[in-house]
Amino acid sequence: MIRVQAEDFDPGAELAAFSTGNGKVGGICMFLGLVRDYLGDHPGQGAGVNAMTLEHYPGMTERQLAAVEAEARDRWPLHAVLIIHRHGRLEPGERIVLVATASSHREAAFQSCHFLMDWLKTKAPFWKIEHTDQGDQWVAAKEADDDAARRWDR
Amino acid sequence: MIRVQAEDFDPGAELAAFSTGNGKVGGICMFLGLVRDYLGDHPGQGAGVNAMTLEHYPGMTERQLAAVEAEARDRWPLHAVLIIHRHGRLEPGERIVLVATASSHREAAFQSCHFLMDWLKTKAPFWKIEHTDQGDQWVAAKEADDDAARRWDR
Amino acid sequence: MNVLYFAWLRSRIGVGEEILVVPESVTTTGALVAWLKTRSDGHAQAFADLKLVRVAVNQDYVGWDHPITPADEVAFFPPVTGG
Amino acid sequence: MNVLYFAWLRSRIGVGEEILVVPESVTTTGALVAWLKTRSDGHAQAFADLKLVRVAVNQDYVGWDHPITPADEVAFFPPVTGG
Repeated sequence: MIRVQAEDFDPGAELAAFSTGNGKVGGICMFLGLVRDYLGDHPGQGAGVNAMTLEHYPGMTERQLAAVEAEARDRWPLHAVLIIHRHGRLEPGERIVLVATASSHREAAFQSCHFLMDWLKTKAPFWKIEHTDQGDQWVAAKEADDDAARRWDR
Repeated sequence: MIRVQAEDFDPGAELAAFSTGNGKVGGICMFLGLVRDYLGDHPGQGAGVNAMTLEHYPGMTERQLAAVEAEARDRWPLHAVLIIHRHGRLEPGERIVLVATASSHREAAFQSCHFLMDWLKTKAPFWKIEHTDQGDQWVAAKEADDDAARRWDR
Repeated sequence: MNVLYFAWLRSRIGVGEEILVVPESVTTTGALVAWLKTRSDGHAQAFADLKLVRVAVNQDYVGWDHPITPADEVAFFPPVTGG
Repeated sequence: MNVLYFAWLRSRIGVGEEILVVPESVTTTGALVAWLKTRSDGHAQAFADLKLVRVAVNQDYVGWDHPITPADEVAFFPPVTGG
């Protein structure tokens, strides 16, 4: 299931709805992405971030996320997939994204969740602009994210 | 933090307490292991499982899990680690284990959570006995689990 | 043709969407960019380095030689930074 | 010496814990197993194939040549299956 929304979500409630405990699911892997309060890769390195705004491409976002979900289901035996991604203005500590996968096997749950995040990072049309005391700044894409996604090439 | 307990836990509440959203955490990875209702690797392959009982070695369990947590913290920059493992009688669909890691970076969160599960699977002194209509049966250790843990050798 | 711009391409060009009548000779995404660059300094600046630009036709990623028709939705944006 | 058994080793031996006075000549985990096997058929059966048995001294995994003293807690169990 794919949800793209401005509103916050409750990971616990999402997880409770997701893990129906139907006796076939052996493992659930969940990733939760949060807004950090600093620029760059390390705390204290750059300026503080007061907030960020996530712009997206409505329509294409849902389309690309659905394609990513389909790819994951094709690669691993999954009982359920959930992707929630927020857009709009977000402050440090706020939730940005949740990805969860349920499988009979732990390895499939871990790998598919990791894959979904890596692909989402390079394919889902979202763009972050960070609001700092020094002004606004569009976040540049990271080489490391491309490398992470390429791991899953086949 | 390590908890070994007979009681169930609420993953949502655990996650809420865990993800303080302090502005430094960029990603949380969580794995939740559940009791399946079948024996063997594939549904429908073996007999149905009515329940299982997890025996453990009190004292050594906590000691080994603490060692595994320390190893993860040594390998990745983690803001928080949570391991909850239940023992006693568990029915299909019930929660067995929760592992969560919080880091500034998604890759560290994913890898450390995966590592903790793989190591826990081969080092934490728990033993499962499955209760089926055909009688009780101690679960045999899996080669695949040893292989999974060996990935992290260094 | 419906042309969309996102993130810093939108900031530089000044609008997020243009409905354009494109010359018949413009039949690929690459040709569209060459033509768009003549429309304003903002356009020229936005498309100065195509290594920093991605293009989607009808919401799928495509390359710079992808065919386009007047009925298409064409979007330009920087590499994505969500998640 | 406090000796513990878990899972099917406990089932076969019939008890989960024994407090034993071990001969002075028994100074390693391997020697302890050899001596335990003489105590009952259940012990002999439990330790028939040491590839299926793990040993911990004072709650740390050790090998079959690890030294032991009367003050140690020694535990025998199959490969673990938690998680």
